[in-house]
Amino acid sequence: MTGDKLLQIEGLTKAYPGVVANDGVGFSVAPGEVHALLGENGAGKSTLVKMIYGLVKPDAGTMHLMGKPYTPAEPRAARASGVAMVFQHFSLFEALNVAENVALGMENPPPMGDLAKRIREISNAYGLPLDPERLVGDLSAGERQRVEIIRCLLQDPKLLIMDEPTSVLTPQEVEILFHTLRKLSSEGTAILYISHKLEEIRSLCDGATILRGGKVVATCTPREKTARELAEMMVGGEFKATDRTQRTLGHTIFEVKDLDLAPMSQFGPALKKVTLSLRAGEVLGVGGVAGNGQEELLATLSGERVSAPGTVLLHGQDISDLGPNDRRRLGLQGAPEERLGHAAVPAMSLTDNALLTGTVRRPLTNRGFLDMKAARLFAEEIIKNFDVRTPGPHVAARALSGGNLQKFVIGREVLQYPEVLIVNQPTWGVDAAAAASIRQALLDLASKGAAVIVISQDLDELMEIADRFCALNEGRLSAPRDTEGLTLDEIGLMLGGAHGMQEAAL
Amino acid sequence: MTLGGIDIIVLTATLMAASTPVLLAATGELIAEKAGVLNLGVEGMMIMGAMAGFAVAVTTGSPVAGFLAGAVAGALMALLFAVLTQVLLSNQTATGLALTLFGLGLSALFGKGYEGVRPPSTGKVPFGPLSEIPVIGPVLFSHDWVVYASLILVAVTWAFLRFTRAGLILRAVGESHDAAHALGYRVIAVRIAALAFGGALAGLGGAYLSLVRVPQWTEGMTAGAGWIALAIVVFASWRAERVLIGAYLFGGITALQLQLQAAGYAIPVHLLSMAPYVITIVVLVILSAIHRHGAQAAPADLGRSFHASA
Amino acid sequence: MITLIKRPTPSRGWSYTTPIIAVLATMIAGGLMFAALGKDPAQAIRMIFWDPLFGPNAAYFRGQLLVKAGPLILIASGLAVGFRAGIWNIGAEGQYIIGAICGASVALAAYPAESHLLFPAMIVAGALGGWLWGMIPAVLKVLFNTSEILVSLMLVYVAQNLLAYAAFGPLKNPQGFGFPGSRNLQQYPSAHNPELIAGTGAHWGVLAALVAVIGAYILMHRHIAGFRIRVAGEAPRAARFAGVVPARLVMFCLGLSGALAGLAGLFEVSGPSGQITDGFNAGYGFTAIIVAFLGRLHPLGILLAGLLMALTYIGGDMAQMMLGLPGAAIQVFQGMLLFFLLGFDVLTNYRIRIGRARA
Amino acid sequence: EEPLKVGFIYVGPVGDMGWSYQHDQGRQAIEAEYGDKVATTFIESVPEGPDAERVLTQLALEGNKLIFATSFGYMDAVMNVAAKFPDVKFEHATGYKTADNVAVYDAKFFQGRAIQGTIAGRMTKSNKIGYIASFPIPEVIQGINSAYLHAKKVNPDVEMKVVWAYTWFDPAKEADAAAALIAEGVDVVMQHTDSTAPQAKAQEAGNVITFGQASDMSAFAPMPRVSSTIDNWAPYYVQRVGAMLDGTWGSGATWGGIDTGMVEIGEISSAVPEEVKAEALALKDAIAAGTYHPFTGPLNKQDGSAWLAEGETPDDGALAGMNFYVEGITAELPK
Ligand SMILES: Nc1ncnc2c1ncn2[C@@H]1O[C@H](COP(=O)(O)OP(=O)(O)OP(=O)(O)O)[C@@H](O)[C@H]1O
Ligand SMILES: Nc1ncnc2c1ncn2[C@@H]1O[C@H](COP(=O)(O)OP(=O)(O)OP(=O)(O)O)[C@@H](O)[C@H]1O
Ligand SMILES: [Mg+2]
Ligand SMILES: [Mg+2]
Repeated sequence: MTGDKLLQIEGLTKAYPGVVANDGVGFSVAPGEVHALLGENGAGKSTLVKMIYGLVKPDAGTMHLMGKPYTPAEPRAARASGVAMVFQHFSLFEALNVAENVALGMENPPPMGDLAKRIREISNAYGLPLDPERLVGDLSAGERQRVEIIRCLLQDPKLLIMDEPTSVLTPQEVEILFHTLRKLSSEGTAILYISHKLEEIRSLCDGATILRGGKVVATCTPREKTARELAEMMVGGEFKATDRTQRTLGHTIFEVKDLDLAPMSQFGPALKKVTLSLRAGEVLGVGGVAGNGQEELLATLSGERVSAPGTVLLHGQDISDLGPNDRRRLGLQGAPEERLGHAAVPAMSLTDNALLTGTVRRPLTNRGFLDMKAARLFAEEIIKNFDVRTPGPHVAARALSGGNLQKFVIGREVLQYPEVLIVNQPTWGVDAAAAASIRQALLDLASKGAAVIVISQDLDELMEIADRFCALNEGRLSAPRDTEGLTLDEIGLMLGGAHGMQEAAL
Repeated sequence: MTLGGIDIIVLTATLMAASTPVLLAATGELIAEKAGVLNLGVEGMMIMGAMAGFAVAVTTGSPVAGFLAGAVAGALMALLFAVLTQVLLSNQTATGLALTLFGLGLSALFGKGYEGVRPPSTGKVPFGPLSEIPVIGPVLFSHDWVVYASLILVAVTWAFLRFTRAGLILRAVGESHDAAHALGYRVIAVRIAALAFGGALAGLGGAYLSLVRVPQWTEGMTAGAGWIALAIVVFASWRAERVLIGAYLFGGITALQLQLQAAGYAIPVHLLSMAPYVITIVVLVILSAIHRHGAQAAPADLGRSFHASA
Repeated sequence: MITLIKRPTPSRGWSYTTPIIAVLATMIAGGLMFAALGKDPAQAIRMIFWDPLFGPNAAYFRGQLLVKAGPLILIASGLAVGFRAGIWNIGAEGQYIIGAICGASVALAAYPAESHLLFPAMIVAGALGGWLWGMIPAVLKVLFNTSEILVSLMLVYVAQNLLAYAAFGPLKNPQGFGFPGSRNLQQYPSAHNPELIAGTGAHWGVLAALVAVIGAYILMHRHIAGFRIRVAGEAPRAARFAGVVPARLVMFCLGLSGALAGLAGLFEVSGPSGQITDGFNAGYGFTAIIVAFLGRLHPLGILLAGLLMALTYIGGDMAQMMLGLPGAAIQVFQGMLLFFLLGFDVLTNYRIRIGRARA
Repeated sequence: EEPLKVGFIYVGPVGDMGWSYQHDQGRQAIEAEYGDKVATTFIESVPEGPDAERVLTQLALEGNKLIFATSFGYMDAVMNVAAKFPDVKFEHATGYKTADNVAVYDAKFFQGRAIQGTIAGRMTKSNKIGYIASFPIPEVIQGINSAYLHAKKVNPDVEMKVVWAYTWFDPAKEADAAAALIAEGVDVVMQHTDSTAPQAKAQEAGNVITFGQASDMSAFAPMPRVSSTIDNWAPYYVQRVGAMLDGTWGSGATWGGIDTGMVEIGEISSAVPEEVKAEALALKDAIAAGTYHPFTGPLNKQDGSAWLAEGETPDDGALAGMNFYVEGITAELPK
């Protein structure tokens, strides 16, 4: 009966100390099928696909590929069998160029010259144009994604695994990607697709396997379910959507005027004449593709970088030259996009991570000396109020799943009751339930009178919670528009097109 | 050809021989660092190479056997470092320093009895009439084979890193061990191999010191050459061709300061002796100022331990 | 097959027991080496580890232990702060030299005036000298992004040349018959850093080392400043987010470690060493790096590591003298000790699993 | 009966083939001479600082009754420890501080340099003599002056080129220094550093002669090493231990030369013409007999000021602190 299946998995089990990541998982994928793996953060999706790709060795269970037993000892073996994988992190080398990155993912790459030519050909054929000579460090997130995909396509894979490929892409880029994937599947390539974006799954996938706590809890055809139903299958209970109660807007409390800023790094964009103003109780959404100045904007507003006098004003006071802690003291806080290593210290405990930004507005220190007990209580408070799933505040931040750490980070800032909160990609890689609770927390904060700026690539998210919307493109911020009644076409115009759209259209 | 009383041709010829040990060691360290491992034990590997090379050359009467032994001794030291840092995941900085201490001690212990002995001489390459050509002859055709071998090694290293797949994998491992691991490359194996190669070159450099440059064996004879090799790798911003420039520049300034003294220049001796180090700093500042992102030339995962969590 | 599994948090139990295991392993491996050299291993080990502490002349050696460990601990305490922040000062040897030169210069300029203010002035000069020497790599790093590792290392050699210059030139003892070396500060009461309690070996430098350990402990583990330093080492971007200004951090860490190294140099030149000579620096600055790592960059660990290092030096000399062990064998022995300490540390952070099921 | 315990402390490793090696030869001579009546111990590579004081104390505490401290930098440490152990006798090499239980000893290496200078002056064809100097201390300056004066005496055209290496022992640097001098056209390289690296460089260069320093360096004979000045501490050590054994040890200052055997002239090799060899040996005999002093007036200092009048010789005290070049040397003495 395995005859018509491309990949057949039975009883796959993998345990880590203290957690069974995969517990007797079984499912199958047919040639040309786009199959979704769904589940909350930590459900075991990545572990499962890593076993298929030969990166992690299963403790028990069997796999068959095209009817033959399949036990890849390492990714090379998987690639040789026709399995390719697109990782979300950890598989590109910034200091190497596109061709080199592609060559590293291939078994027998042709000489560099030929390879460059083939990259050009294939990437154009699939509408994903790429310059093989460019350094990956210079590329936008979407372009990096293309490198990963091209790397797989060059090997004519029979099974393509994609682990959260769209979390860094703009809607336009997602369209392009889907176009490519549909083309591939029509050519007979099976695709195993992991994503937290349920609407995407519904539009793309033919079948889905839903994991919870490492076990398969359901299989379904996504097109036949609503996103809400899918979410409820994942969490195994009722799914609560965000509640956007009417808020009253107060005075303007935060202003940015003609902010210009040189690039932060070799590869980064400059900010040009960024202007915005924000009223108490308001949520401002900043859309746009990551890499267009989002990080720079957050760094400048939160005080990591200082700007020219008179460019950043809080309550009319010029705070342009104040550092992050001075700004926190005045009520302005931020939460950067990158959880591990920026918003939180991976190797430190949650208590320590609570101290990271909490000492200014919370009595966690006494004349500079740490009050570890107070810090622990603060961490526990965050864990409790924001439903962070972890054994306790002594656990290192890196041991938390992405969604839980994100809840911790947002909770840490929210529980300091800022007057202005700026967050960048607050639900990046976070499962639907956790994302909803994070959005709810931001709305609740605004309803208490704080002004919130949400920088996000996820337009649905912005439409869901923002009062006004503006787009950040190549370091320029568009004029804000009320979200009510804003159409996707109008947003597209504001975004000024996705990167490479024009090229892609060729 | 003299300039201000300094014979440039002799200076050039001298600095080529004088720089060879450091050039070899720095090239080896470059490979190790390109793979993401910072081995501060170059001094320890060099001196073991110097001792083993000397002992074997004296015992067998063959300098070639000596150089081989030097390379093997250096590689063995590097493997000791590899076991500690790659398998047991110890801190690279501390392990490197310990390796230096260990190598200095061990070489002194094993080297007892070889003091005051003369090694067999390593012949010059017979270029015949070529070495008689004015200017070019003494500079290009008057050296022993190790000098040429070291130049070829630099060229090979350069080409290896730039054009070969193995070189690409090595660089990839140094840039991001997680990504390399995710693609199925054996990070630890690549690093161990790179370390062993680096150790072999450091040992070869040490053997050159005791067999050709000095030539004699005495304990502690490397006298800081390993540290200079480490400095040159940074100086060269991890590029093979610049390692050559760095090593020759440093060797040149060192030789020049002694020639200036010999020529009777009334420059305070201490100023001259500190010149190589001060100039290294100055050049480094200039390089960094030109490329403000000079630090990014370092392999991104340099000095980080890799542990596959799966 | 042996697999390492990372522990979620380092094991406390192992972090206390691995040093003991490492010392035992060194005794076994070192004993084998001593036996191979034809010496009685048990006797050699006893001489290295036991006699300096409890042997016939232990009273004297215990004091010397402090003399030897003092500068190592003082320097390592400063270095560890920087290492924690990811700032690699490996030029403490140079800062130590410059601190000694500056401190001694103040004394020699004042000679032969006696004043209670002289020694404090020397302390300030010594710290300032080391600080300045540490600020060179700091400023270059901040302005030009040059590698502090390389610059601080190169500056060691520059400092050594300056030391030679001082010993043969301006600081040469005018009553020294043309011989190199400065006046002996031990014979200049106002400038002398004496034993505070006779026979204990403890001088101001030892006291300073103790203060540095306590200070470093409070800074790194009790104060927000140290917390931020640790964050900077773990995750530089998170540190900036927490309000750390990288340039200031670089200046602070290199300045602090430089100042402490300079102080160590000053206490040494005005105390146990007595004079500026060409060979005045005995590698304390480099050994301190090892001590810092052996102590796991923790102030209390550094205290113990410094004493352990000092013990192997003193005991090593003893074994050399009594058993005729070559000096090199002692160096090898120290190297082994370091390797074992570093290698066994894996048990603190990883669980070892032997053999594994494979479906 | 308990053997007399004698301790040695060396600044370098005994395997340095130079300074510390020669002192250890002396120690072995004591053992050979007195057998069971003495027991010697040594500690090598002791830095000149607080470690020296500790090691000296350690030696005294372990019952050594006579302790040889073999480097100048141990001077103050010796004085400190000697004050604490009045019944232990100390012998300090190359220092100048004495006490009831501290004697000092040194060798007149400049006597050997006179012989080297004579051979060099006769044999140089380029009339350029190179000198690798270690540190600008009296002992080294005496050597440069003595070598220069005697070369000049037999060859008025000689020039002296000096390179200061600021090290007693750094083979690579010494090799570079020799190469630099040879590049300057010298065909005689003298060294006051301890490694054989300059010998090897000279050999490579061909027609350059050298002299062994501290030890005989006979491995490089007959060319380039044509002779040597050997530090031979054995006679002195044997004599001092003998004095301890028969209870006649007394403090004092010994500055031995060719006469006492402390300075030994290594065999003059076949590369040196017979008549030059004879001249050199005659000079050696005259110095040994005390009929000739290498520094005999009239001599001026480098700046032209008078130093020694016609026929005048300096007393040992004045010589011991020599800090100037004699007239004719063009190089500048580091300040
Ligand atoms: N290397 C590892 N060591 C220990 N535990 C691990 C490891 N990798 C994963 N886990 C644990 O296994 C479980 C499943 O993780 P997995 O990465 O498969 O989840 P996921 O479904 O991909 O989550 P996400 O939606 O966040 O990507 C989690 O509890 C996780 O903490
Ligand atoms: N050694 C470990 N111990 C404990 N938890 C771990 C360990 N390694 C990984 N984890 C946790 O397992 C979870 C999944 O890890 P993984 O590396 O698969 O990241 P991921 O978020 O699933 O990646 P992706 O976003 O590509 O799906 C994360 O929450 C991570 O914190
Ligand atoms: Mg995952
Ligand atoms: Mg994830």
